[in-house]
Amino acid sequence: MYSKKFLLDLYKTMYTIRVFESECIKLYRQGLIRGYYHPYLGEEAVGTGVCAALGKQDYIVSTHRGHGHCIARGADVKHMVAEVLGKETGYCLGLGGSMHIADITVGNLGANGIVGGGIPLGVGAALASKIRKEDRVVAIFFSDGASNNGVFAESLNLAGAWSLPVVFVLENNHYAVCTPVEKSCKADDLYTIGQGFGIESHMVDGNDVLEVYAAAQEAVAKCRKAKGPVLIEAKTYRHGGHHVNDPGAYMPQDRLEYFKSRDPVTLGKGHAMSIGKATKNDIAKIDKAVQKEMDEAVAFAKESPEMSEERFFELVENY
Amino acid sequence: MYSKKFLLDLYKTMYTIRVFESECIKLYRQGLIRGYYHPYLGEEAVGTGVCAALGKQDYIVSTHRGHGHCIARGADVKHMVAEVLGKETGYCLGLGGSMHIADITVGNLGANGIVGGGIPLGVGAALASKIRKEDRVVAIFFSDGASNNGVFAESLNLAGAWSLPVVFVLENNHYAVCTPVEKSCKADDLYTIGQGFGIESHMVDGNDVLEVYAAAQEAVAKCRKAKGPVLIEAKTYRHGGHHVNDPGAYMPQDRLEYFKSRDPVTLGKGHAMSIGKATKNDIAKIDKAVQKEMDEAVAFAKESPEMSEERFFELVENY
Amino acid sequence: MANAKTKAGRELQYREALNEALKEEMRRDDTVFVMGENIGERGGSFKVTVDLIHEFGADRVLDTPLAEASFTGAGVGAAIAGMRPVVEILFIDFTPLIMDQIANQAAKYRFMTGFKGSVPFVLRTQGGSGNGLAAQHSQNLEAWFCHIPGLRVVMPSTPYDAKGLLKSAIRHDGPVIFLEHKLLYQTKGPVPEKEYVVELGKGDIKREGRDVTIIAWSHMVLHALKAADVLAQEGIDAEVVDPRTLSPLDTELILESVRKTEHVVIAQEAVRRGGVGSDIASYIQEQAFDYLDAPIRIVAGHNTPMPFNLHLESVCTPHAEEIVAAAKETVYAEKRASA
Amino acid sequence: MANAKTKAGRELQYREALNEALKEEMRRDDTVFVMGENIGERGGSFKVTVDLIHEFGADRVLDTPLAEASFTGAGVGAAIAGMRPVVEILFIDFTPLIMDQIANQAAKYRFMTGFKGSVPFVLRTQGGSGNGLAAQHSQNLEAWFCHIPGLRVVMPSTPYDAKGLLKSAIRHDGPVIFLEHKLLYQTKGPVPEKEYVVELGKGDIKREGRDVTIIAWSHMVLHALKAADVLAQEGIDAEVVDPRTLSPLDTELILESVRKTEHVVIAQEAVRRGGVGSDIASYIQEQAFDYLDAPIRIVAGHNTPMPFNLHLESVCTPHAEEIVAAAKETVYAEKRASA
Ligand SMILES: Cc1ncc(C[n+]2csc(CCOP(=O)(O)OP(=O)(O)O)c2C)c(N)n1
Ligand SMILES: Cc1ncc(C[n+]2csc(CCOP(=O)(O)OP(=O)(O)O)c2C)c(N)n1
Ligand SMILES: [Mg+2]
Ligand SMILES: [Mg+2]
Repeated sequence: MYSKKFLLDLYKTMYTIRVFESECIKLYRQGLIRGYYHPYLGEEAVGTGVCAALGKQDYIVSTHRGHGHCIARGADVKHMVAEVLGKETGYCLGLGGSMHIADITVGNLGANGIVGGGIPLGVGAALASKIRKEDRVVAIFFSDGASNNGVFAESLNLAGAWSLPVVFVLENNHYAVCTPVEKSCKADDLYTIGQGFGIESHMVDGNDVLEVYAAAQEAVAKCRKAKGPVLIEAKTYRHGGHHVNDPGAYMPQDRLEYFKSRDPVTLGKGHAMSIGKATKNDIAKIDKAVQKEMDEAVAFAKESPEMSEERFFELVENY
Repeated sequence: MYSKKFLLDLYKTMYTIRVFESECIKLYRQGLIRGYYHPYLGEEAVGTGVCAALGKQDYIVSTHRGHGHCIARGADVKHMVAEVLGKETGYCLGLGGSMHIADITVGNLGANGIVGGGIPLGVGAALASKIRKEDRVVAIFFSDGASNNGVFAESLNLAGAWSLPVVFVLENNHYAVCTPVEKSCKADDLYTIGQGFGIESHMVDGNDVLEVYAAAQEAVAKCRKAKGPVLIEAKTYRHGGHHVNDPGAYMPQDRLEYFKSRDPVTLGKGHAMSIGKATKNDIAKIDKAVQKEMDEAVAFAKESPEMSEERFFELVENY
Repeated sequence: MANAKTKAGRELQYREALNEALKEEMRRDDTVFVMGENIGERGGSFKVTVDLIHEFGADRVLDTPLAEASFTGAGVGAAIAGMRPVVEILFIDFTPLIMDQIANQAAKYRFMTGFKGSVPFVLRTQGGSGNGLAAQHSQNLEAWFCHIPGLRVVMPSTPYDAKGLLKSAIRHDGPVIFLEHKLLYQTKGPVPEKEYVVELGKGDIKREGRDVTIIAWSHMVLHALKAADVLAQEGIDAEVVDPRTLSPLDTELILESVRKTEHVVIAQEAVRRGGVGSDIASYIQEQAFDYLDAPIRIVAGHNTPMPFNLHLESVCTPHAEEIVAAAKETVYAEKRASA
Repeated sequence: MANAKTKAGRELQYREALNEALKEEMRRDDTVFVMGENIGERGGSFKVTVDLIHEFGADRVLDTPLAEASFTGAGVGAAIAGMRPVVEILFIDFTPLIMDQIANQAAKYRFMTGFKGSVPFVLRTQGGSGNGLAAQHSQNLEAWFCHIPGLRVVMPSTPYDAKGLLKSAIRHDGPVIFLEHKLLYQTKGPVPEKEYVVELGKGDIKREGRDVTIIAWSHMVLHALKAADVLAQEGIDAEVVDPRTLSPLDTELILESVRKTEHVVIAQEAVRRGGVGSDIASYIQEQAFDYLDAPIRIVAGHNTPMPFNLHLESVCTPHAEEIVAAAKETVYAEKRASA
């Protein structure tokens, strides 16, 4: 049912995220990236599957762990690397950095340094769509930690009360920093929170891009028919600690192994080859192209200038 | 199973609330009470049934519609009237008023002018009980409007994650000011919100004091065995508008009639007479005593002094 | 002076002027919409939004659930997506619930996105002590908003200013905090029939005078004008300056007045510590140091939560008398000094 | 001077001093407990709570869900019920989420209950710009808390003060906002082995001088001391006053210094508009008007959100150089005036 091209595109997106994070971690370790850096490694299938189900006019709302969403939504890695390096050629002119990366031109309303802070923004974008009778759906990404926060419940309820076209994408990676989800919520699964508010809610394997895609596609279709919102809980797992400097020693080795054995990038490659009949060569070509694009992006970002003080003061005058 | 005395006590409490509100509405109309005044008329069975299930050591957390909770928890109406009149003999020396009435000596942690604002305070009192290994349960009152607020979901989840001895009492009177509950939440009932967070949740007829009592008693018992929290949704209805100055014209006449036909005070009287074999004379004695106490309370409050400026500045020095 | 422009016109209540501003802007621009608690059929607790639902329908006049943080955030998100929402929070006392969405999201979004996003968002709310509403319904929190770069903060004192400034606020491309006062809603004043706006950031001389500058905003302007009348009887000619917008502040207008009168009283309803009055005083002493011959006096609310008891509420809220006393002190202090 | 008392003692890091204060108070009083995000095994992101869980167990060292408003409120409720909670919010930038519980509940509870309830509650958090943490992790919001009657606001600059003040904060019977700085955690200073407390509301002269008073708190004290060294080389003898507690403010200590030096620079990391510096300046000009021969200068953060780019972050944050420049301006302004 899925075409080879489609499956390879999914793979390419996931692999791009994988390479982006790996390269940036190196840059971080070299001291070239400052501040916090939260890699999306291990969660690539969620952002990729959801964004594949969206149309051009749609919006996404991202999180502090947002590079994957940004790439899946079609950002140019050149401007992403530049941003995390604080360069003027970055998406936010180097003023935002990793935690605030946004690309409004393609409908990515941005990452957020406040966990949960973006959720109501997404609800508002959906409200705008409804008022203007446009056909835009908003996919709001957030994780288990954010699901403890009141702003999530409020937003869910608000979207429900107003039947807004929102797909709530709960990326349950089982941790908020080092706090395991079992310690922060009594419910066995988190999608039941949506049900409690009367909202259609599903759970999927967040490491399988096709499962995520199928659920997202259905949810998006419902939203377009004014049958939203829909909540999707995607179970997944980080491949490392909370941020680059966190070794994640608290993550039980066997669970980590389990999730790594179901690595979303590898699974996606498998789908492309088994369902899409892609060849090793197809994959190798993609891998090479992705790596090249990334190398170029890093070079571009490194060479890019920082914003001058003059330009800065010009910009912020009367802010 | 319920003794005559017990049933008459319940009736007496409910009738006291009824008389208190009725007399204070008169005082309000005379211009003697200022600010907002939110009567508990029609909801008497909820506070009464819940408080009857609590022990002396337990706490309650009240709301802006808090006179009923306060009375049910054993307050002296003298100091209540004095408070809503702004007199120094009031529970809060006249500094709090209706929206802040509290009686900490009997474990009423107070009303709140911020809808939902008291919910986490109650969770904290329960946490204190758990840390000190005391046997205190906290009953937190709030209504459907507050259930839209994030602080409710957060608190519910927190109490769940920590297995705190909290009974969440959702007084669903179907309105937040004039906004009907159907417009503010997609779920048919509100107790399902608790279930979504993995918390034991029930629904009861909030106009029947015995139904409320039974559910509360069971919930309190669970909390004492560290099996809390428990959420109880009690369906009820105001007998008038949101506050004294709101005629409540938006409340459909037939629904109001229906709920008035199931008036909690009348139902409670019926229970005392049918189950408890109380006589008309028993009831009449109570009615008379309640009215007398109230008349005395009004006289006391009217005669009481206001706080002097001197005393005030003394008190607030270094606040 | 605004009043000069509008004499002989019709009079409207402050709340009617606001209502008219909303209607006009909603007609002019269909991206403008309003939301808040019970603002539809009920028209809001202070009746600012009456009838809007009949003209513009429930799609553009939204009654919200009791979820301040997220409906405010939804307003911010709608603004980012190209709408011009006007969100009502019933009491400024409830804004502590929405400060993340205001201070971290709305105020910073444009900056954080490298000036690519914009947030044409208006928050309307009201504050101040009134009629026994006690500690959680009587606050003045404008200082919080002024401290956050990226926000405009507006506090009109007259129906004329209220209408003109609300229209400007709605047309402004960034977030504007529009603060009304519960005791002003029923006050009346001239409002021309003809379309007009009042520019953000421009103060207004509400009364000209030579001897002392009284700086006041929102409801305190009324007390300041009363004080000026009393002072006039004693031969002190007070100038009443109403900044109208607190951020950005019309420092030019203020400094001009101060250079003329050389005496300053600032009257704010908010408590003294951390109030906007301190800010204004600190600018004046910095910029007009050599003009001042007596300290700037700040008349402000008493440093406590607001008591419920009516008399004590009044004791905690500044009135014309305190302004008069402060003005006399500063003027006579100087007289003594020069004597 | 605090330093004088402690010379020749051991040195601790600021974070170690805080950790020790928590341990000592938790040992002394078993109603004291701590809660926050990842403060147990992980010991908190800034390592202030390390090891507490091993000594005091998970009942008194609580890792919370990511629900700032309600776990803060739970702290307030526990305090009302007789405990002495110390709640950690990871960044002051997240306090906009908890302001209802702080400003409307904790700060007002005692007052609203007619002085019958009490709220012995400490909120620990940290602010300031650091190392490229950008707009939502670099703010200084002490002014918000100072504006709310009922709160004590503490901002220690040294390990000695941090420990002594945290102990006092925990013992205080009302809510205390205890504000740390991300760049101070690893700074070292003398901390006696012997038990001591630093009283709330008492400032400290961090360096004595005759020519100009530099008022600074938290991390800015370090810049002020550096500035004083530079000024000394130019023959200007600066006194550095650290209020330590911003509310209540030790106005006596400040005024005494001002009366001596007659020149004032206030250095705050927060943005200028609405900052505590304005407040302090407004008091000084009111109380010591006749002592001032030049305007009080306020050195403050640039009026924007914090940029991510490191160089621009530094540009937006005040340093010793700006303090030096301001001090020279005020001193020379006076010299010019008297010449
Ligand atoms: C409101 C808020 N609280 C706390 C933090 C600090 N913090 C940053 S990420 C994080 C964990 C978030 O967990 P989760 O929502 O599960 O997202 P994940 O990191 O798993 O993607 C925390 C506590 C924050 N940035 N914002
Ligand atoms: C946070 C907050 N938002 C709004 C209000 C204004 N207000 C006071 S009572 C009320 C309705 C509350 O509805 P509900 O929780 O159902 O309580 P009920 O009045 O039905 O008892 C509103 C909106 C408030 N006091 N606090
Ligand atoms: Mg997570
Ligand atoms: Mg209700």
